[in-house]
Amino acid sequence: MRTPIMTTKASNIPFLWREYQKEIADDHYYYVRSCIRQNFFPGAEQILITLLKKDLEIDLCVDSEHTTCTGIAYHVDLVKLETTMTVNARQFALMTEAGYSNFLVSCVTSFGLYNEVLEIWEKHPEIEEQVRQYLLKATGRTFNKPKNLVHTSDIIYKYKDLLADKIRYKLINQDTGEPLRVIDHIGCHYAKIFPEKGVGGAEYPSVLSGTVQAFGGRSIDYPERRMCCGFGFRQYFLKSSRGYSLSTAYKKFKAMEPYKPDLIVANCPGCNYFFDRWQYVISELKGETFGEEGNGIPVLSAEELAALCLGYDPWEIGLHMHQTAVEPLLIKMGVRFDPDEKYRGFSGEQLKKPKIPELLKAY
Amino acid sequence: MKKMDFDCVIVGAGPAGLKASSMLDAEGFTVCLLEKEKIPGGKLNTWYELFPHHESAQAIREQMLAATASQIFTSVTIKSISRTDSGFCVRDRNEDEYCAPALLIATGFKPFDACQKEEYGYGIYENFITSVDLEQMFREQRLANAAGEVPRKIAFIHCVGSRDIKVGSEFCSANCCITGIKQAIELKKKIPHLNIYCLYMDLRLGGRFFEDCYKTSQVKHKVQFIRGRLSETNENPDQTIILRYEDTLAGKPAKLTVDMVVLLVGMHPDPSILNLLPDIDEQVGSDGFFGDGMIDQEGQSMDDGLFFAGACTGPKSIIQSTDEASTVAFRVIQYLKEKLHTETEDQHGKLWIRHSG
Amino acid sequence: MEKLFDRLKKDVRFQHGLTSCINCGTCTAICPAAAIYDYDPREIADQLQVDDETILEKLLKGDDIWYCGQCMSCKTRCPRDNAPGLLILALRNLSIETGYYMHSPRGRQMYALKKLIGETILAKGYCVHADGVDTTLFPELGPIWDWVKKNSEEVYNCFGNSYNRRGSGVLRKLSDETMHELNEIFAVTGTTERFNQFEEDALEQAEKTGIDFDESILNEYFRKTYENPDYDDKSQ
Amino acid sequence: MANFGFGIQDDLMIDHDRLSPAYEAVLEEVPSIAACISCGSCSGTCVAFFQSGAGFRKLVMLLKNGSYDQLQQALDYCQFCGKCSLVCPRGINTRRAILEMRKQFKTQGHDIV
Repeated sequence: MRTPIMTTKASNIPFLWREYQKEIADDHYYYVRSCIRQNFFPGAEQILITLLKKDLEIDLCVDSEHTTCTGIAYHVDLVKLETTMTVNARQFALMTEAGYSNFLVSCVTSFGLYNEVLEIWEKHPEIEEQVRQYLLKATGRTFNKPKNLVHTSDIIYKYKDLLADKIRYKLINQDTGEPLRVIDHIGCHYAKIFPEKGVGGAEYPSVLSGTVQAFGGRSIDYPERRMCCGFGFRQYFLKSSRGYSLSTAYKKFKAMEPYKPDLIVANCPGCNYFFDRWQYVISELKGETFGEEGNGIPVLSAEELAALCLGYDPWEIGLHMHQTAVEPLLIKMGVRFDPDEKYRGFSGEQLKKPKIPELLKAY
Repeated sequence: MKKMDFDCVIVGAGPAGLKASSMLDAEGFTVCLLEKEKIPGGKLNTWYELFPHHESAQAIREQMLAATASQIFTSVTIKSISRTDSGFCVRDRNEDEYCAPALLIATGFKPFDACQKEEYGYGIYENFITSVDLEQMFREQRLANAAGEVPRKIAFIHCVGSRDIKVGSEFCSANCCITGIKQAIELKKKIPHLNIYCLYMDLRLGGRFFEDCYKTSQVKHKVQFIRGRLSETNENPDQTIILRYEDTLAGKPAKLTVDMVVLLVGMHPDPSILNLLPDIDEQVGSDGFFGDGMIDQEGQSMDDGLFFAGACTGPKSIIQSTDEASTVAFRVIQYLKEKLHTETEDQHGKLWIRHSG
Repeated sequence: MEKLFDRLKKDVRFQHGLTSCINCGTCTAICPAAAIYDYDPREIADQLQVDDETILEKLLKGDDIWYCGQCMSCKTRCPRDNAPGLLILALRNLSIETGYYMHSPRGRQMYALKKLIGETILAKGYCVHADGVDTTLFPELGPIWDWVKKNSEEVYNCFGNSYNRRGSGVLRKLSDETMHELNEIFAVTGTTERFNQFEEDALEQAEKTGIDFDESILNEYFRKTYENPDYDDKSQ
Repeated sequence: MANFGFGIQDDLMIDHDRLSPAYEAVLEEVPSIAACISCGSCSGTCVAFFQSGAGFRKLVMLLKNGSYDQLQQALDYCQFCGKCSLVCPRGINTRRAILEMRKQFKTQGHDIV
């Protein structure tokens, strides 16, 4: 009683979350890499820098001394919360020292974790103070909190129309003229923890579907859309429970199969990895493939998608490191590529081709 | 632009407003009802049959309208409400003024807009309707899914927009459980082979005869009750809907595929009148409904001419609304008597004489 | 000794994770773990609503808390703003602190995770590094990974030319100062001590069950806990 | 087929689309079981609960969900003392229902789905 309705929580909730837009700074970002992405999709990691610096002319600080955010270790309970917070504080310190206040994160687990840490500090200033003490003691550094925390898929979403004007290949099937059917998968920690940190909230985030549509594709809704890719942190890392990861992803593949997707786009490095690799495992275990003619469904990250549409060479983006071949997609989109260049090394040497899986097609 | 004077202005010609007006009429007061819709009757116009006895909503509406002699103004959009020396002046869009010493707010509730519960799919997938939509289907005698077919399997979802911090309403709407059961029985009567499921957290059937309704729906109509709150839905390629919930009795996640989903939408406060009222801070609870929901101890209520009745003071059934309206009408009568009359005594006892002028 | 519940209540993740549970099951409905294991996040939240030391101790010693996959889908759905996923983090933390994690075969897998991820962080500064993962441990990495591993210099240097060297490309080597700072943070905030605890507890367990144990990552005890936590369960 | 050391696991999700013929059959004979509100009065009073782990309300649930294995195990412990009948607030003829459940599994065999 005595509290007018205007101050209840109702007023903080956007009427339709899917129309919600978050704050994404225009320029001047400090960039932190993803552990998983740089191992398995290093091309995506690197091409983002080119995209931002060259195509969007954004000022980006690429620091060589930041570390992991400890996200995986945190979610498998290896490191204590205090450790995670202090390591994150160190990243913020590096950002501060470099003169930046906008923090650009490549990994969705990191993105969720930074948001969580900032939320804890917001609610408990005494914890923030304690972390400042830890950091000072361990490294002698101090930090400012970032003004704007953004995921790489956010920034591509923000400039999707600008990029769409420049793209060379649209998400359109060159043979039929039809838009490509695209499954978007949002990493769980992008908006499920904090809906207000994601474009479009937690239920219908538009960060990928909006970009896909801007590039000419058709975004597909399917059952199990919001289901986790199945990473499960410790569930995946331990072989004994890896069936959890595989089974969860399998459910998603079975649910999307009737919609005949041409492409899966994910914004989280882990999800990209799992959708790519589990298709191989399922083909070996069950003799099942989900694309046409023994192909899998190609899996791209937002960075890879943008770069591919802009006309960057698929191998420069590192698409040859996918286990599920991207060639069917390249052909549909009419992307010009040289199959002979696929396995060329840094020195220019033609490397011996990788082994071909039993069933899943390779090129 | 004209100015009209009454003893009491009632905002809202729904069950509560109509009931109060008929009581004030009977006492000889002049009353006007201001209704924003084209016709009076309020939410009665949106119902087909009422719980728990399946009475015709239209018949009840006719009776209530027949019982009042008050002047009813329809299609009124209120622009402002001001407190004056002699009471209140309500001004509408046409600059007409309705003035009276007493103002009774009976604006009712607003059904929760189910679009806001995005994970449920209303407004996104076609085979979703709300309990309000279903009543309309009953009235129009058109029971069909999006493809125009008679449904074979329907699920009722309880607590949509109720007891849910995610949409800013933590209260129980109190009437959705029984609404769902009433509608399930009606559906089953009209489509005998229909399979009906109710997904509930706990059933809140506090009203008289509600439990009878519940048991009848179970035993006679074979409505299946599944304990578990809907978590999310997805659409299959054939436009059927997959429901995801936990069977909380079994302690396991569960799924169910249906042709059609009925969302039992909660009763939310209607904030449209709120900004117009003087001194609102004193009158609104944290749930957005008017009043404080406390027991009005005798002699404690400090009536100042502004009264509230019906579902605008919290979720209520029609009976509860009209009961409250009667009580409040009695208070309005007392207030008006004190304000407008002088007490005198003759050989028969006390008498109230109206001031002249 | 301080009550377990009082210790749990100090964890900010417990404070943020539980207001009050109405047992609606929206969390379990979409929990990937509940669909695969005999696991129910609703029950975890419900059990923590009562301040019961016995129940809590059972949770800390049991298998249930180790099934969660930390997707946090439960947080999105809860109509009371609880987050069972956060409660799990608080419970696992307390289970480790009290040593109760060693009662559960799944809890005992912490050692394998320390070997796989913890040591990678302290050696490389990342949670995962190509040098530490191969298709023996992770067969799903597939033939493409064998190819990457075989040609790692040639492959990774295409992306920033600083593979295992100083620079700003992918998989760059971090400076000694950075690694020193990271180690200091781990020491100051208590994770180094926790890592040592994992080693000591594992050694004790290995001795108890007569399994070979040494410093190397692929020792027999590691392999067993990594591949099947129930290796010593006769009923299996 | 390859061996990865792990595989695709069964989904433990309850599928309420799957019919339970045994439930339909019992319901036919004892219509009052539809009135069960899972209040648990029966379980509270059940003399066999600590052996079977299931009171009458759970038997109904297992029957409805088609968890027949678990149901049969629990049914074996019933001593037909009839206490559940006495306490049921909805007046369900629980003994009849349990007898009928047992009969269903004898006549229909174990693997009805």
